[in-house]
Parts: sequence; C-alpha cells; structure tokens
Amino acid sequence: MTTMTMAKALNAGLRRAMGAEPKVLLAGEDIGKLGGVFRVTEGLQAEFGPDRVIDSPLAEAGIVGTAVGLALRGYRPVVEIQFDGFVYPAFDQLVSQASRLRFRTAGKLGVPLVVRIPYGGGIGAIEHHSESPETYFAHTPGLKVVTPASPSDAYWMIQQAIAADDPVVFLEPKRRYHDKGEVDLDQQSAELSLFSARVVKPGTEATLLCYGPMVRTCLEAAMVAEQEGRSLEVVDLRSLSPVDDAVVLASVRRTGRAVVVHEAARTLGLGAELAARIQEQCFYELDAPVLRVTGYDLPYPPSRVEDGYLPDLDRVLDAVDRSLRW
Amino acid sequence: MTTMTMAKALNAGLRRAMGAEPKVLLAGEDIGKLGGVFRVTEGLQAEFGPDRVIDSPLAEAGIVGTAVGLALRGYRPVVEIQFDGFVYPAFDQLVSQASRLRFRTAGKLGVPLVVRIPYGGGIGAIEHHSESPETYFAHTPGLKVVTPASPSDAYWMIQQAIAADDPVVFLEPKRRYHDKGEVDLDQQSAELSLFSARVVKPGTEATLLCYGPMVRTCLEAAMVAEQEGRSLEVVDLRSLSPVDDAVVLASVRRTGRAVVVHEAARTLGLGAELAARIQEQCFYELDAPVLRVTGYDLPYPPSRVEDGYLPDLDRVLDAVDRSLRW
Amino acid sequence: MIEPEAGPDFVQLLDAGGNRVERTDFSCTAPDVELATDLRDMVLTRRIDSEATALQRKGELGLWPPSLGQEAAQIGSARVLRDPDVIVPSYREHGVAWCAGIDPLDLLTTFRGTGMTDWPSRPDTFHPYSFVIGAQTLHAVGMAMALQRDGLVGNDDAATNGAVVVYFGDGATSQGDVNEAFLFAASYAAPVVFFCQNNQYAISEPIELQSRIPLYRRAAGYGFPGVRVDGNDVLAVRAVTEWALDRARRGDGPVLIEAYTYRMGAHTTSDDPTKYRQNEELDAWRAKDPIARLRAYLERAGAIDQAWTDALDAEAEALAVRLREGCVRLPEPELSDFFTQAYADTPELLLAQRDAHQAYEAAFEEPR
Amino acid sequence: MIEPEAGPDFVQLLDAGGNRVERTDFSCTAPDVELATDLRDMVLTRRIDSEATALQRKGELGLWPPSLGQEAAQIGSARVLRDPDVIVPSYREHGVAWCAGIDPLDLLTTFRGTGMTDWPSRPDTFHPYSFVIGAQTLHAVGMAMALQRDGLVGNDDAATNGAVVVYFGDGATSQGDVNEAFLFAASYAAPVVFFCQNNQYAISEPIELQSRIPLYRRAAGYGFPGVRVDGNDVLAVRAVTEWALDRARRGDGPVLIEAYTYRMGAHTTSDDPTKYRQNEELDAWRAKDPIARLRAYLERAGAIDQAWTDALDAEAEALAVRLREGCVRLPEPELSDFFTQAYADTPELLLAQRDAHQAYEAAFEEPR
Ligand SMILES: Cc1ncc(C[n+]2csc(CCOP(=O)(O)OP(=O)(O)O)c2C)c(N)n1
Ligand SMILES: Cc1ncc(C[n+]2csc(CCOP(=O)(O)OP(=O)(O)O)c2C)c(N)n1
Ligand SMILES: [Mg+2]
Ligand SMILES: [Mg+2]
Repeated sequence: MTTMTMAKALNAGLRRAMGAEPKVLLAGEDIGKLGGVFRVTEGLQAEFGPDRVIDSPLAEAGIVGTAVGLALRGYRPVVEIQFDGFVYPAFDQLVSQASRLRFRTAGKLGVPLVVRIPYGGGIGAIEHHSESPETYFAHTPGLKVVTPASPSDAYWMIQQAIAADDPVVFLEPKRRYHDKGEVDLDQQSAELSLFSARVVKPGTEATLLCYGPMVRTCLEAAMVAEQEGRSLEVVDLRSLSPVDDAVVLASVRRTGRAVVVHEAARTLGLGAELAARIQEQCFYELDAPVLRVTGYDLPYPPSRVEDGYLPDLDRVLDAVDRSLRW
Repeated sequence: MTTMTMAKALNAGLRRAMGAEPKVLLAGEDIGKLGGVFRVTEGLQAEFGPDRVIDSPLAEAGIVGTAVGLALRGYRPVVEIQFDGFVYPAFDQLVSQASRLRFRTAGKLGVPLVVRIPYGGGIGAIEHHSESPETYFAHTPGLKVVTPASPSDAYWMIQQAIAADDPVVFLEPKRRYHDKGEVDLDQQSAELSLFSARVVKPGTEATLLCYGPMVRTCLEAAMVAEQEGRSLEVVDLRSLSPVDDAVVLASVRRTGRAVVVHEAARTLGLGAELAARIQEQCFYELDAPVLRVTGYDLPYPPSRVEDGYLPDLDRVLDAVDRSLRW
Repeated sequence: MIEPEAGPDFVQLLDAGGNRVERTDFSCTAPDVELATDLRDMVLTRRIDSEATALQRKGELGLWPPSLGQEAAQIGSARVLRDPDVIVPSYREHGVAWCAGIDPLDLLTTFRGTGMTDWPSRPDTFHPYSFVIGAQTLHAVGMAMALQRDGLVGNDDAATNGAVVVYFGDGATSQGDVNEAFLFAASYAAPVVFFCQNNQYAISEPIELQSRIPLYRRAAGYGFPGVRVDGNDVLAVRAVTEWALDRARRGDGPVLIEAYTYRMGAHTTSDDPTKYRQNEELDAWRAKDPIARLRAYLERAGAIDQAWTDALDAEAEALAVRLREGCVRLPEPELSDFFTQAYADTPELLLAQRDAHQAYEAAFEEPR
Repeated sequence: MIEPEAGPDFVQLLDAGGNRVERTDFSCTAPDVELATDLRDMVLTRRIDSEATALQRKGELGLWPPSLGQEAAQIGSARVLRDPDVIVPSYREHGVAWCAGIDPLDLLTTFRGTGMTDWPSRPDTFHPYSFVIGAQTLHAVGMAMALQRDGLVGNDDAATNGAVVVYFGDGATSQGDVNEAFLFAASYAAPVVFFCQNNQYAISEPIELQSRIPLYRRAAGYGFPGVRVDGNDVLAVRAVTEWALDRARRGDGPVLIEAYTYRMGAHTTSDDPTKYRQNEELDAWRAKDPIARLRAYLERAGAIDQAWTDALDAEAEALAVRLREGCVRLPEPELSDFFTQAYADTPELLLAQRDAHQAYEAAFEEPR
C-alpha cells in the first residue's frame, strides 16, 4: 500500500496503462512539457516521448476529433480537456461522432477513447472552471461516464477506462485531486468492475446516493449523523452511465429512503434520473420521496459564494432530516 | 380563423414579428432564396431583404455566435439550425455563451436570441435528422426551451419567443410541419403565456404529459381510451424550461397517475425530471409510479425501424394500462 | 461565378473538348487503357447514381444525394490510391466507394433506411459515409497521425508509405472542424490530402458565400500547399492527387486540393434546385461534362470503339437491374437487433429495454 | 522562434533602442505629447498588473493573468479607437480596459470572485472579458454586422463610421470559432479588426505548435489582409491599427493584426513558466521592453523630463495604494443576489430555490 493523492494516482494509472500497452496515447493542451495544469500527466512525456504524449493545438474539437481517428486505427487515445467548461467546443465530436461510430457500423468499428475532464467546483476558480457537465454525456447513448472518488479508484478506474472498448468520459473531481488515500500498486487488477457502484458506508435509515466530489461530503455527513444516532448508507455510484441500478435499488429497498447529492444543476441532473428509476422500481418500498441536494439551476456563481451553491454536509443532513420526518 | 399547416403558421408568425419590429433578423443555412429546407422562411427574404434574412456560411457555431453579437447590440436574431443533429457544433455558443451573458453582467446585457430547431423523428430520414436534443438545453441554466404542438401555438409562440428577452431554444416538431389547424391571424395577442402548459384534453383517471410531436400521439391515445371507457387527461407542456409545474402537478393530483411521453432517449430525458418533481411534490397522491414512454437509450435507429423506436398510440396505452393496474 | 482558365492556378490536362493540354508542372502518365477503365468507372458510377435517384422517386429510398457531374473528381482521385492509403468520404462519394470495391447495393441500405452505414463490402481502408458536415476531416487527421505512428510515412521504401485522403464539399470549408483539421494536419505534418469537391453549391448557397477567394488558397494560410484542379478532368485530377499523395506519404505534410466541378443534379432528391439556380448555368456545365470529354479523347485516340462502348452499356444496364431488383429485396432489419450495437459492452439497462420491446411486440397477435 | 526583422513583413516604427524607423507604408502621426500619454497609460497598466499580481500572492485574488510586456500592443491599439467603435477583449487586456475607462478595481472583482464580469465602470462599447478561448471573436463579428445594419459603416462622413476590434491570443487562432469568425467576417465584409497578441505562448505551448508559419498570414487564406506589427512598439501598433480601423469603417472588411510581443510574466498566477521556457528567452525580450524604448525615445526627444517621470511614479503609487486598499473592501456578494440574474424573466422554480436557500441559511443561528 502506498499513500498518494488522487492526482498522483491518476498519473501512476496512466503510466501503468502506457507501459502495458503501446497503443495507449495521451493528447491535450499543455499535457507534455508542463505535465498538465493539474500535473496529472507529469513526467509522462519525458518517459514515453512526444509521439505518445502529445501537446495539442488549442482546439478541443480538434483534440477529440483526431483522437477518434486514432482510435479507429487501433490506438487507445486518452485526451485531456483542461477544464470542464472547455469541453463544449468538442461536443459534436463527442456526442455525435465518438459515441456513434460503433452503432453506425453495426459493431464493426469501435472508438476506445477516454476523455479525461477535471470537473466540479469548490476550488475558488473563475467561471468555466467549476462545472459539472455529466448530464450532457450520461444522456448520450453510446458514451459511458465514470468518476472516481478516491485515489485508489482513480488509479484502477483510469486503467479500466483505457481498457474499455467504448468511449468513456472520465470525470475527475478536481477539488479532490490533492486528497490522499491508500493505493495498492502491486495488485494485479481491479477488484470492482468499472461500472459497479459501491456501498462505501453501510447504514440502515436512509441512502445517500453520490459520486465524485460529493462522496467525501456524504461520508462526512454520515459520520456526523452516526454521532447523532442516525445510520446512513452511502453509495458511491462511480459509474454515471450506465448506473449500477442493482446496488442503488437494493440499498434504497433496505433503507426506504434516498437522498441524491450532486453539484450539477438540479433540473435534469443525475438526481432526476435516479429519482425516476427509484420511484418506478421501489414504489411501495419508499417511505419518503427521493430528495435531491444539488447545485441550483443557475450558472456556476462567483467563487466567493460557491460555498452556498455547492451541497455541503449541512445541506445533506438537512435533506436527510426532511426525508426521515416524512 | 384560417386553416394552415404548422410550417405556414411559423412563416406567418415570423413575418408578423418582422413587420412589427425592425430589429428582428433571421439567419441560417439556406433560409433566404430557398426559404429553408422546410420552407418555413419562404418569401421572407424577398419581402424583408437579404440584410434581415441572412443566408449564413455553413457553420453553426458561427451562426449562433454572430447572432449573440447581434443580440448584444440591440437586434433580435432568430436563427435556424437546419436539423436537430446539427446543433452540436454550436453547443459552446449556446450553452456557454448565449445562456450566460446576462448572468455574467448581472443583468446589464441580455441575449434576446431565438434558435429554431426542427426536431424529432418519424419522417423516414437518414441519421442526424431525427433527434430530440431537448435535455441538453433544458438542463442548461440561462436558456429557455419551448415547443409548439399545433399551428396556432406555433404562430403565437414564435412571436412570443422573439419578444422574450432571454435566449429561447424553439423546437419545431418537424413531423407535424404539415399538420393543419386553425389559426386566428386577426387576434391581437396570444392567450397563453409562452411558458404555460395547457390541458389539451381533460380527463380523470391518468395524466399524459407530453409535448411537441407527442401531443397528437397522446391525444389519439386518449380518444381511443375514451372509446374503451377510460378518461385520460392530456397536458401539453409547451415549455420544457421552465416547466409549468402548477399545471402539471394539479393535473397529477387530480388523476393520481402520470405517464410521460417523449421521443428523446429515456435516461435523463424530460420524463426523468417530471417523475422526480412529481414524486417529490405528490408523494401521497400518487396511485402508481410515474411511468415513461420514450425513445430507447440508443442512437436514433435507421428509418425502417423508427416506428418501433418512437412512442406510439399503442405504447402509450400500454403504459396507461400498467399505471391503472398498479 | 468567375470561370477559372487553364493556367498556373487551374490545373487542366484535358479540355472540355477532350483535347490534351500540356503543362510543365503536372502531367498524367496513365496509359490510355487505364483511362478507359476510368471511363468505365465513371459511366458505371453515373448509372448507379441515376438508378438510385430513380429508386428514390419510386419511393424505394428515403433520400439520395446524386454524384452526377462529379465523376471525374471522384474516380480520378480514387484510382491513384493504394494500400495502405485510407479513404474518408463524405456522403456523395459514390464513385470513390465504387473504386474502393463497395457494392452499391450496400450504399442503398443507408438511404433506404434498412441500416446505418454498416456495409459488408466496405474495406477497412474506406471509412463509412459521414453526414455531419466536416466532422470527418478531423477523423482523417487522426488516422493520418496513426499512419505516422505505425511507421507508414516517410520510409525510404516509398511503396510502404501511406496517406489519408478525405473528401468534403465547398460548404464544408466553413466549418470550424474543417479549419481545425487543416491546422492540426499542418501542425503535425500529418499525411492528409484534403480533397474538396467544389461543386459550386452547398444546397442553395453559392460558393461565394463561403469564400470570397478561390478555396484552394485557404491552405496557404495554414502553411501548406493548395491546388485548384479541373474537377471534370480525370487526367488532371489523377496527376494532382498523385502528386499530393506522394508528398504526404513522403512525410511532407498535407495538401488541399480544390476540385472545381459542378453538382449537375439536385443537392439530394429532396431538393429543388430551380429555386436557386438558372438553367443557363447547368447548360454551361453540361458542355464540360467529365464523361463526354474523356470519351471524346479516348475515341479519338482509338483506345475505345463501338464494341467497347456497347459492352459497357450492357454492363451498366445489368448493374442497374441488379440495383433495382436488389433494392426491394434488401433485408428488413428489426429494432431488436440494434440494442447490442451501440456499445462493445452493452449495459444491462439496454438489454432490459430490448427485452421489454420484444415482449411488447410479441404481445400483438400479428406483427404490426 | 525565428526573430522577425523590421521589413515589409514586420512593421516597426520605434526600435528596441527607442529610435524611430522610417517606412513608406506606415507612419505614426501622433505628436510626442500624445505618445507621452501612451507612456503614462503603459506605466499605469504595468502598475495595475503588478499590484494585482501581488494581491493574488497575498491571497486576496484567486487568480490574475498578467499583462506584463504587452502594454504597447494594448495601449497602442486602444488609443486609436473612438465612438462608435466597439471593443471585445479576451481576459488579459488590462491596458485596453484602462484606456476604455474601466476602474481597475472593477477588474479585481472578477478575479477576487466577488462578481462575474459586471463592472459598473464598463462602458457599453467595451464588452466584458471572455474566458472561453476564441468564443468572443464570433460575437465581435455579430457586433460588426450590427454596425453595418445600424448604418455606421461606409458612410461618406467618415467620422460617423465605426468598427469592432476584438482581442485574442496566438493560441486562440487554433479554435474553430476563431476561424469561423475570420470566415464570416470575410463573407459579410464585416468591419472587424482581429487583433491577435502573439505573446509566443498559450500557457506552456509555443506558437510553433499552433502555426508553422507567421500567424498574420492566416488572413490571406480567407481573402483579407493580415499584418504583423512589432507589438512592443506603440507607434507601430497605433499606425497599423488606425489603418485597419479606417479600412474596416470604410466598409472594406476585416483585417488581421498580429502584434508580435511576449508575455513577460506567467500565464496566470497559477502558472510556473520555468517548466517550459528558458531565462535567456525572457532576457532577450526584456531588452525589447515596450516601456523602456518609449521612455528612451521621449526622453531623447525632450518630451518628458524628470519632473514628469516623478509625477507619473507618484500617480502610479497612488493607484496601487487605491487598489491594495480597495480590493479588500470590495463588497461581498450573497448567493441570493444571483438567482434573479440568470434570466430577464426569472422562472418560478428559481425564485423558489432562492427562497429555500434563504430560509435554509436563516435557520442557522449565526451566519456560517
Ligand atoms: C453540421 C451540418 N450542418 C448542416 C447540415 C445540412 N447539410 C447537409 S448537406 C449541406 C450542404 C453541404 O454542402 P457542401 O459541403 O458544398 O457539399 P455538397 O453537398 O455540395 O457535396 C448541408 C447544409 C449538415 N449535414 N451538417
Ligand atoms: C476553449 C478553451 N480551452 C482551454 C482553455 C484554457 N486556457 C486558458 S488560457 C489558455 C491559453 C491561451 O493562449 P493564448 O490564446 O495564446 O492567449 P494568452 O493566454 O497567451 O494571452 C488556455 C489553454 C480555455 N480558457 N478555453
Ligand atoms: Mg458543394
Ligand atoms: Mg499567447
């Protein structure tokens, strides 16, 4: 076991994937010499050369579009979008191209592409640097969307995403880049499938459904609740598309109550889909409606007020209270 | 009262808006001489000149981006995206630019832009010509999203959208372009606000929530159900962002049952948000879970199988049966 | 429209009358017998095109984008390709598809709506048709980057080198994606030949709206060569494309070829070109027909005779019959088939949706 | 990096030593007293920049993108603007903002995170800063189309005409949006001056990655003029921008100006340029400092003296103090304020979310 930050764990995962498979390439803005603005690719260009760690011209459609071409010819490109708010110029290439080539060719072609996106708020940034675009991709057939919440998951999930034959949007919770955790670098392979959810804390009275940056927030909330004598279960979705319904529904059936927590705007955020599915599948088992603790339906606000915008421990517990009082 | 198709009603609405307000401009591919591939802008360039009805170079980001600039300088541009599947290159300009300038300037600037998009399937088209992208826009703070279901609504809603000071994504159900209906061209102004839902058929046993192309489908289903002795209420949402919750919730409270119908893929389609809201607000009033009749979570399939992909009368009634049997 | 003249800015090797034009910069070395196979390809492509157009009129296809008039640009560029070159078409390249060995019946599946672009006869080196204007140009650059990394560019043994040729229209040159493709290709010196068929229109919009100067000059702004070629002259297209391919394969980077031609038919079968262009224009271009001029030349050169022509006509007719009869017999797909085609690893949810769909359909006594 | 020399492809009117250079094509007619106000603007801009950088180091700002070294490009281009011209900046144009009359304290709100880009001192003709690379260039073209429709272009009375000047970086030229902006502007002959500050880097990426040829040549590919100017020479920037503006205002369409300069500071305060560039490079550019050369010229010309310089230093110091003290006193916003700023007509749902937020906050005994 090694203790490392999520950023370092991602770096180690990328290095291992590149070492194991020569077809793995990285591309993106400033990922080479600089090692990326978050240093996730630090040292990789020096190790694997500029043909495998490519500094791209400043154009996201170009980055994703050329990666599609590389993927179609047998490479496994991993591209970095510098910040969440800069993925939109690549939108057509992602949702209308990368996502569809397999479908268009009845499975003859595939696009084993990973699009890494540092996402989410809470880092005091200016606008366009704190967004949570997961709905856009989770709604898009043909894409898969995953997000790790811990260094260990980051290390394994990036390797699994690279090994996956479908295009994967890999969302990295940037405010957790510097959180530390244990990673077992000697292990041979991941314990959990890339698309499985995980019960990160068992509990009995209500289920907190969360992912990425909000897992830590929910765990903290569950700890506090525990001290106050309430037992909350925390489920880390890990995969947002597909969602591991079995784990989610089993948990909610056990507890009878669910609160979904995410930073993205409420309307049509992941919470909407989870609520819809849960009420469809557990109609008689629910003791309260599925509640949502989310960002507001606003553009991401200036950093001095982001704490109010982002779900935090208190807002989570407040929703739990409301659910329990139902 | 005049009988006309939806395409003609839109044309008449655009003409009236342009006649009333010299700042209204149209732009898009092939909208001038050709009058648009669906002829919605037919005759308008001849009438208002090429400075007000602008054939644009073939680039959607350019079309929307320049329209943002025009809007910022006092014009009221109405741009046409030729087909649903071609809006993605303009995604950044729509979701990250047009939608935010007001927020960025604390209300000092506004972008009174209308983006017209013929959308939806059922016309036997090749790929990229049958999509339902409403989630992408309804999830985006700062945008509004509306869709008419009848010629009369088309006529009024396009004028209201143009008069609105917020950017509006105006989704035109292309398979209904040639459906005819009554339009009162002499009326002074619209009866209903642009953002109001409408109960298009009252009923008591279950509520069908629908919009755009599915309104006719749901009305037909309700007629058949009526013959079989079941009374269904049909609500045309008209506005997808914001949703007129008051009308929706009141109807569901009355009937105790809701079925949402849309062509878009199920996961994170509008039905997810409606289900989430309804179960939040009407938890004890629901006799069955909110059910969804939607497109599947697939890219739009080839036209020879689109009938199976699209919700139709039978699938709607099947869901109603399931709801009633709960 | 300013008519280009033969000259340094407009490569022509066979004039509209079928007379060879001598130049110092480009020449076509293909023997007449090879040009005769070009003529055959062009005639058959035109027959495929007219048959498909007719099938659409009869309601057997939902849509068809005619290639009428663009045969020289397509055949001339396609016939100089060889392994490991890669072809990335747009949606009107029926002549290129023909040269790549694609069964035209396969093309019809896409426009009949019985399939997406999954054509059994498609070779790996021919990318599927693309319908989002310009998007494929970036894929092409990525594929060229793959060739570089595969060691298939700039080798001493020239025969092992390859390049990517990507097709797009005049209208496409306005898209951000296409300009980014130019830029990425220039930046990486990627082996791409950007083959733009300037057929003068993007649906109703004339080329002047997309560019106020000749399109081929766009390339200079990115630092690589652009050439305008008479797109109705198969000899010139061959010569220019071969030059560009060799340059790219050698490792000297991209070239933009503007094949100056004309869309003699409608944009697609849904289009009514009389709304936006004059008959005189069409007539002027008819006089430059790519097939007529090549036929005139080959006849004069004695490379083809009446028997050859008769045999070709019979072959074309047989092909048309095969298409006509084959089209209506194309297998009808089932929606159920598609649920496992979107992903390599299909999510449970989709399998459940498929099962629900099947159960629902099965509940109807007779198929609907 | 190939160093451009004064010559037809590189407009320079004041060399690095502060000596005037004569040319036949461009000349700067501004009298020395006006150039002295340019010097003042440049010095004050630099002071604003260094103070903001210091405030970020102290934790008072979240981020700051320094303009250090780019003062001549910014002041020279901004000072030749006049009503009804419109300015569309990117995010590093602190000198342009200064000339437009924007209170630098307002700029700080954005980087302190107390506001978005809602600066009370912002005039209508100065568009807010933009952070999505290149997106603003399309807005600029739209604004220029508005000027055309407002009758403010190509009038006989030249004083009534206007143009739009839009700022962006060398990296931005790779974006599809920027190339579409070039194309739309060319197509509509829109009165836009594309002002590219080539400061040699896009964060860590050197200009060679974005363009293998001098950037100004991109324009020729779209059919309009491009000019490279010494961006550290305020006289040359003035002359070239004035020419481009006049041309655009007259109705002759867009121009691309590449102001060849250098980002002497970090990309932003989060950046560490030692990771990707050498000290020698910085030293070489220090020798070309835009302020030093103008000061040398004006001193030699006797246009400024020690008293003038002392007064300016005092003014700069006072400005710095005002920023330092003002920054920490900038009003703190409340989240509640923002719920009604996203729409002209705020949906009920958002009002309800605001109310819920307020009620929730109110439930805490003391503000959190
Ligand atoms: C991104 C996008 N926008 C719009 C369309 C609709 N459309 C289909 S073909 C076409 C014109 C294309 O013109 P051009 O590039 O010259 O090719 P041509 O059809 O003439 O071969 C348009 C606008 C599209 N397919 N994709
Ligand atoms: C669309 C987009 N992609 C990426 C970024 C992140 N980013 C911010 S500044 C920058 C470099 C810009 O370089 P340049 O255009 O040369 O301007 P400069 O910063 O040098 O003034 C990048 C990549 C962004 N802001 N927007
Ligand atoms: Mg064309
Ligand atoms: Mg730069």
